[in-house]
Amino acid sequence: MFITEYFKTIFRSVKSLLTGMRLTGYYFTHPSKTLTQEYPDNRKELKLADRFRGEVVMPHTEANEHRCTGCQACELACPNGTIKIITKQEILPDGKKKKRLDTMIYNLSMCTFCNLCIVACPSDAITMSQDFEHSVLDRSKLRKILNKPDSKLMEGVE
Amino acid sequence: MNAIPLQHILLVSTGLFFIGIYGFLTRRNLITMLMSIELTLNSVNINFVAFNRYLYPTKQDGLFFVIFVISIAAAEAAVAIAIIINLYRKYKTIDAEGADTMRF
Amino acid sequence: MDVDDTKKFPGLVTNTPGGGIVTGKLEDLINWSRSNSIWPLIFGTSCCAIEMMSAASAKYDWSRFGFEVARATPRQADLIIVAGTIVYKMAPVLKRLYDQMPEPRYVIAMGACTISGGPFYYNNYSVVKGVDHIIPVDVYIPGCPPRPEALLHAMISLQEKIGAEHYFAKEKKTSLPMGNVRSAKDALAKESEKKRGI
Amino acid sequence: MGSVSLILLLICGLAFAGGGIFLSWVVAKTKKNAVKGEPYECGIPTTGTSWIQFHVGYYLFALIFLVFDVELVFLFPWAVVVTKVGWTALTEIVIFMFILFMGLLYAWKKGALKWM
Amino acid sequence: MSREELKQRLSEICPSVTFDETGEFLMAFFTPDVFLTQMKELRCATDLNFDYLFCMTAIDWKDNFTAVYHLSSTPFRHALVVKVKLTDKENPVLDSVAGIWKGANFLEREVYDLMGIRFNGHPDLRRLILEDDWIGHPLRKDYADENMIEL
Amino acid sequence: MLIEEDYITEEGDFVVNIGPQHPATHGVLHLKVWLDGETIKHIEPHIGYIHRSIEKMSESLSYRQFIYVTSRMDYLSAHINNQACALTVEKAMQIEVPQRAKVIRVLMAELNRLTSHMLWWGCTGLDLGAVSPFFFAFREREIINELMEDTCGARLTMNYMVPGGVMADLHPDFQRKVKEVIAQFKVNIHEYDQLLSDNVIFQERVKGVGYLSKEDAISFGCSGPTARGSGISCDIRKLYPYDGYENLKFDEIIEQGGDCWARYKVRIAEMHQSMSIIDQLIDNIPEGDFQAKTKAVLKLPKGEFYQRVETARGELGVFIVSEGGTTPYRIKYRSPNFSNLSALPTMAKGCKIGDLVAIMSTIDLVIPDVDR
Amino acid sequence: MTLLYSLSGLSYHIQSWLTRLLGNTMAVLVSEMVIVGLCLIGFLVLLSFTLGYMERRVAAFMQLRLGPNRVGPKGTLQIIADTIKLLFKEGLTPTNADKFMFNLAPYIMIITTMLVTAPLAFARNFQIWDLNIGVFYVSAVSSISVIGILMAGWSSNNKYSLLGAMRSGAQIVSYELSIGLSLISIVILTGSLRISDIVMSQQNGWWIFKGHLPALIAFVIFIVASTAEINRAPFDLAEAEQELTAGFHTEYAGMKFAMFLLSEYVNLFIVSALAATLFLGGWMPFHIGSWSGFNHVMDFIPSSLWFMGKTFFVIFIIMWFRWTFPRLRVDQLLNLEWKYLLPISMLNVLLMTLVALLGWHG
Amino acid sequence: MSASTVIFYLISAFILVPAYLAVTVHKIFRAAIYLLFSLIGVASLYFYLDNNFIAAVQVVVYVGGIVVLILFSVFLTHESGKDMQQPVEKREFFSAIASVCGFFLILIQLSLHNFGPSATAIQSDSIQAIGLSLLSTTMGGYSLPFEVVSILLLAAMIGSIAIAIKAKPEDTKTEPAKSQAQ
Ligand code: SF4
Ligand code: SF4
Ligand code: SF4
Repeated sequence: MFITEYFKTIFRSVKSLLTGMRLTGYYFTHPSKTLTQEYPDNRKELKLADRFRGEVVMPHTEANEHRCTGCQACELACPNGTIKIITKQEILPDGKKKKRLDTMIYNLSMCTFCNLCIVACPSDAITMSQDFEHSVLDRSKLRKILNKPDSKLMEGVE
Repeated sequence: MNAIPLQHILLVSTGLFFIGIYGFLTRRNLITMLMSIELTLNSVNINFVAFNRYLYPTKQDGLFFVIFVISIAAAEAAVAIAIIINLYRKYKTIDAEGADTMRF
Repeated sequence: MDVDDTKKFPGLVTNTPGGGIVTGKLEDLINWSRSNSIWPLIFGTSCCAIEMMSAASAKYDWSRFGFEVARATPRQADLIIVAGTIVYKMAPVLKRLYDQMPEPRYVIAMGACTISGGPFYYNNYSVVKGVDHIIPVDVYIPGCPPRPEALLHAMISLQEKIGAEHYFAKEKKTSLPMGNVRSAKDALAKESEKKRGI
Repeated sequence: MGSVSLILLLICGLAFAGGGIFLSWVVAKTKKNAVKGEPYECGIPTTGTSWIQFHVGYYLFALIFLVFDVELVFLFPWAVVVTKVGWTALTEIVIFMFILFMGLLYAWKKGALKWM
Repeated sequence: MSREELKQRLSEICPSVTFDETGEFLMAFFTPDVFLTQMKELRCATDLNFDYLFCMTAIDWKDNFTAVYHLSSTPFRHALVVKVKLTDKENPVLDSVAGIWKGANFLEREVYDLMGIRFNGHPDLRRLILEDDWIGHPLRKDYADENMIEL
Repeated sequence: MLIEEDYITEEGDFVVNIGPQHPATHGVLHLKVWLDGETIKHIEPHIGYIHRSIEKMSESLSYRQFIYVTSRMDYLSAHINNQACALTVEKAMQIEVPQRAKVIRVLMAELNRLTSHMLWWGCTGLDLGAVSPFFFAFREREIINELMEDTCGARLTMNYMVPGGVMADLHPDFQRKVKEVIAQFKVNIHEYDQLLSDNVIFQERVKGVGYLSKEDAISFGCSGPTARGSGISCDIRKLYPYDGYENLKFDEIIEQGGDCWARYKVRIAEMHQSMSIIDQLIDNIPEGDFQAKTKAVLKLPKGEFYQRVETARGELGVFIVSEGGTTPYRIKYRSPNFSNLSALPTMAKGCKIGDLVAIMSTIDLVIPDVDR
Repeated sequence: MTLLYSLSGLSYHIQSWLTRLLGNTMAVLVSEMVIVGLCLIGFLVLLSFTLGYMERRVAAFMQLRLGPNRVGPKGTLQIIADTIKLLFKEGLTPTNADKFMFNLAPYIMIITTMLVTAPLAFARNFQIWDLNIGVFYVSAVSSISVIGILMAGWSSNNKYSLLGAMRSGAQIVSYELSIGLSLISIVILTGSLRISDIVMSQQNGWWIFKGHLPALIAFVIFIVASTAEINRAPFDLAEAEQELTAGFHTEYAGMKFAMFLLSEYVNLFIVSALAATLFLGGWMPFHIGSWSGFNHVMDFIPSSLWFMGKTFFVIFIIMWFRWTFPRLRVDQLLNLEWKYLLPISMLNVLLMTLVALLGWHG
Repeated sequence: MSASTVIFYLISAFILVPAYLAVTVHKIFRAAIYLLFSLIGVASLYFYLDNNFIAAVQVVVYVGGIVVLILFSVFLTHESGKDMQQPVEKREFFSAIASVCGFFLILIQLSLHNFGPSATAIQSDSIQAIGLSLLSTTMGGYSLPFEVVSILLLAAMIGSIAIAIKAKPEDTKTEPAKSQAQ
């Protein structure tokens, strides 16, 4: 019948609407279900995944030593030219000339955090840090030099 | 409230009436002509209300006339616009001059 | 090249959760209101836009700062978050949208693509190498894509930047001229020539 | 109070909107550029005029509304006195409504209630 | 239809067809002149019924352009790669199959846009992806652009 | 001829541009819409506003490098895109992938499919004017994203799958967390029904809207849920199984309706299927290597290689033409969205503007995947 | 709200003082204008602030998040920041727009909403103008706002705007009928259109309880129809973001846009207040039959609080709708009105007449 | 001059000026808006005369109904942003003369006629009275016109729907033809 069908439709629709409202109403009355993590206030507790790829860094020891041999494997592996290795010739104590890292330029603004450089590095000289708060007002600040001034190659790394 | 003489209200309504008439005579667009008619009807309504208010405040007949006039104006506007739309679709114009030459 | 500088957290907002209501001067009031009510234009082109959506989602919830009133029309927006790659075909659109925004307006460049072309810098014929060739950018967020938190961080930096502005002073903010895309491309080519040496 | 309050409200509204817009006009900075005043259409220049001709469907809705609006005008005084007048009022309004409901059914059947 | 049957059947349609069986799919080389009718046959013949054009592209070889059509049939599940060599490197032209597979409309526009192969009989052959005033066809090997920076 | 006559603008037509910056176009699709009142007479999709020349770029990237750009194509199924590339390279070089890596890949792909569908669901709600679904959808999505981050190091564009396996082993917490989130989602997915699927307004909005016939769907080369909503069996995981899908029990969801409602139902059901796949695998991750031994520099043999996978949106094909070098000679991504988009004008013809939004959201377009 | 209540006394004092000073007419004019005007503006602005804040928080809690909580204590100053921001935002007028109409539209919206507040009874004896056609007046004047929307949409010279305006034109006029009819079903019971009479008639029970089924139906229809009338989701087609970006106010910026926002919130308040007045007893306290103790306690709560409480309850329901439901399509929206709500409310009026004539309404 | 008088003249101006603009402006949309203002002015005059009910009716039907209808029809038939064709100057001139003459004629009549003393009684609760006489079936009651109005409205509705829809087949005829061609 048209009329019964008409009212049935109304009834069914109202019911479905009420189901939806019950759900939102439930969450409205249960503020404990809130998921929000208040970011800038939780900076202290904020724990990112260990593997989170935030930025390529070159760890230095306290003696200002790093592990980079300047082999340029990372530069080759990087798909978009983010890393630039500048090497210099260094004369070793035994008189041999050896290629050494001079500067490692890392252009944060271009990095895609693909991890390929880290995988490629034979001497584990670079890793990813968990830092993500990089925003700057000036683009030129994003170009970084990873090796600290006057840092040296760690002993025993070839 | 009654500081306003009836004549003044009638003056306003007369003014409105002739503005309507003027519009009706000068406009060539059917919709604006319809609008002029509405103005004219309104001036009549003002008169009804004013007379009722000033001369027979205990009765409602003036008011009823106004209500009916308004109802009829609504009906009239509806039909008139339907016709205008129809004309427009046929002749792509709602110019009254253009409508003169139309063949029905 | 000072790493520590970028590490410094934009402090004002964190220190006083009230956002610093004390308004000694009118200018403070103005800056306070403007920095706390930044309505972004919905403008996400690709992957970064998803992280932008995440920033709006319940976990990060940028509505806490009053940013949630994302407007679909540039007329009512204060900020464009350029989230995603901008290609030459899109550049005039972005430019037009930026131009159609009423003053004052801000731009956040989100992601490597918008800063420099990022992953699409080399061997690429269609990507604009840095959105700041088209419109002036206020805050850059590197990352591909940046985390939602990084976006919030950038928004806070922007708040701080606005807070330090002098509203009634004459400001010099020039928008780069851009006639048609072709000529812009020529200009860009020259610039990128210069930057090639990374 | 009477109709004076209407004038008051009118002035209120005028003052409020006017004041706000004027103040904003005074203090807000403006900067002109070539495309700022162009209509917004997702960043694409518009094609054709924006003032175009619409479909008859809109008119039909307004029309049916108008008819029922007039009905409403009669219903209000009726509703005020219906308990006083009693059953005659009910019969009169049933006839009245029925006639108009016929109109609605007609429009429904004719497809005038379909949105184009 | 197995690969051998397919080969058999194709040779019937087009005597001049040559095959290449190195790949995962059977590859058939057609010639541009009667290309359209053969494609129609592939689509319409009830035992072939290649109704699903799932990939279409073109390759810029040194001496020719090769248009590649990946076809399969939803009822029979057999697949075929049709290739057409266009030797005119200056002005490659091929018949459009947009009338056979609706999806080809966009695919051909894309190929035209990026590769510069013109499709005869395409209803609306314009650039699809790049701006209308773009110069050149970027997927060609000799494409050069002042904005393309080599790594 | 199958081609519809090209629409010729009549005088007085109302032409509206929707997009490239428009909340409903999910990115930068530009639709030129010819309207009659509110009814759509004709649609012309204009794409290319996010064309990032990925195919050209890939030609100069090595076989290890080119994978990362594909994460940016269909960024919602980044894993699956990466998987497709890895599979192609493996197929060409006949690398045998360890069992563990295969399982990890499938797990990740299905998780990725889940997140993608969740996002789609939220956006569908958003497009149809319900804001809350968006937030509900992001609830589990965020957890899965976190989980991805644990293992892969990134939330969206993971670049986790490499030729020969995966880049890193699973995070120790992975299994536990996956079980948790799946258990939670199994409960919460009913909220999806309460909020949207059963809602009468929503059903009215999608039922019978945007009809795509089976023939048209095939002819346009549609795939994925869009095609399966029209009754076509086209799930690559079933038809051309890869990475061990052949050993898994799951259903290919096919709906005959062809309208938005059918496509909606397909996706919702696919979420259930993905969960069941994850259930089957999560306790049975074999031990072993996560990566096959491969050379540092990959060189594909001369030839043409085509690999298809089922992304969240349909069939992704990677077509590599190799000259034997370290970089592809020509690479072509057959993206599902491209074909699905080309069917949009047919679907939307005669619908209202409001329907257009519903149609677009149920095709679930990712425009960078269309443009590449 | 108690502030408002005491203001009525205050205004009386000032008025008498002015009368002595200026003579009757002028005094009335000046005192009325200045005091009530300022009060009203202040009240409405405060109201829209509250509603704006409330809306965002309600939405947030329904969506598992917190909502604005950083600007001011618990984020209460968020809306104020927004308003000041809008004030300092450039209010541009598109070049090709019909400038006069474009700038006029916000005024029309604001003035209309202002005018509608006249007969609302905010508390016992606190009303701006208790005119004899109360509810009819409200439904009449509020219909002007559709003109404002049409004007805004047309004059913007923007396609989305025009489409949005046309949609809302058809929508608002349609739903006005259902509102009118559900008003009428209550008027049948009260026998008066005067708001104060309507409130008084609910002294011993609110109409939603006393009016049996028809009153309930009328209430539901009123809520649904008024949600549509004020263009709120799920009926916000005029500004359907996903379809028409921002609908009729796409081109409005700065303060002019703020006026639309403000009028939206005030309209929300007005319809809720009307619903509270008609169905929930306005400022009448909640009484239960013969529990005099309970009734006394209830009487103790100020009437303005009752009124506001009820109004905010209705507002909450309307917000609840907004954050739960998807948006209807245009034709469905009109179907709902013409094929469901209108016939049902016509029937409902007859039903109500029966109830009234049989004397069931006590 | 009391405030009341001032208000009256303001209202008069608010009626007449927009009315004049409504019949003279060049843009049809604007004309409709001016008409709207004039009608609102008339409504406020009714308010001023304490005929609230009539005023509300005026607003409901004229402002909320007829003007909206006119606006829609403007959208329907016109490129509403364009200027309308202007009347011939000669005709404008003569119409003006005729109107002004008529106006003065009536002015003279008005000033000559004495309407007698204005009654001062205030109408009591007019809406009740209106309702009662609307429903009364006795002499002087309006129940018959009331029912007749419903029939009139029905007729108007059916008539205008029929007229407005009539042209549609012609419009849509091209569509099926097109689809057949495919
Ligand atoms: S993470 Fe990737 S993009 Fe960044 S420097 Fe390393 S290889 Fe290059
Ligand atoms: S970082 Fe590693 S790969 Fe790069 S140059 Fe240094 S040692 Fe070589
Ligand atoms: S920066 Fe990375 S994530 Fe962002 S748009 Fe570019 S490629 Fe996508």
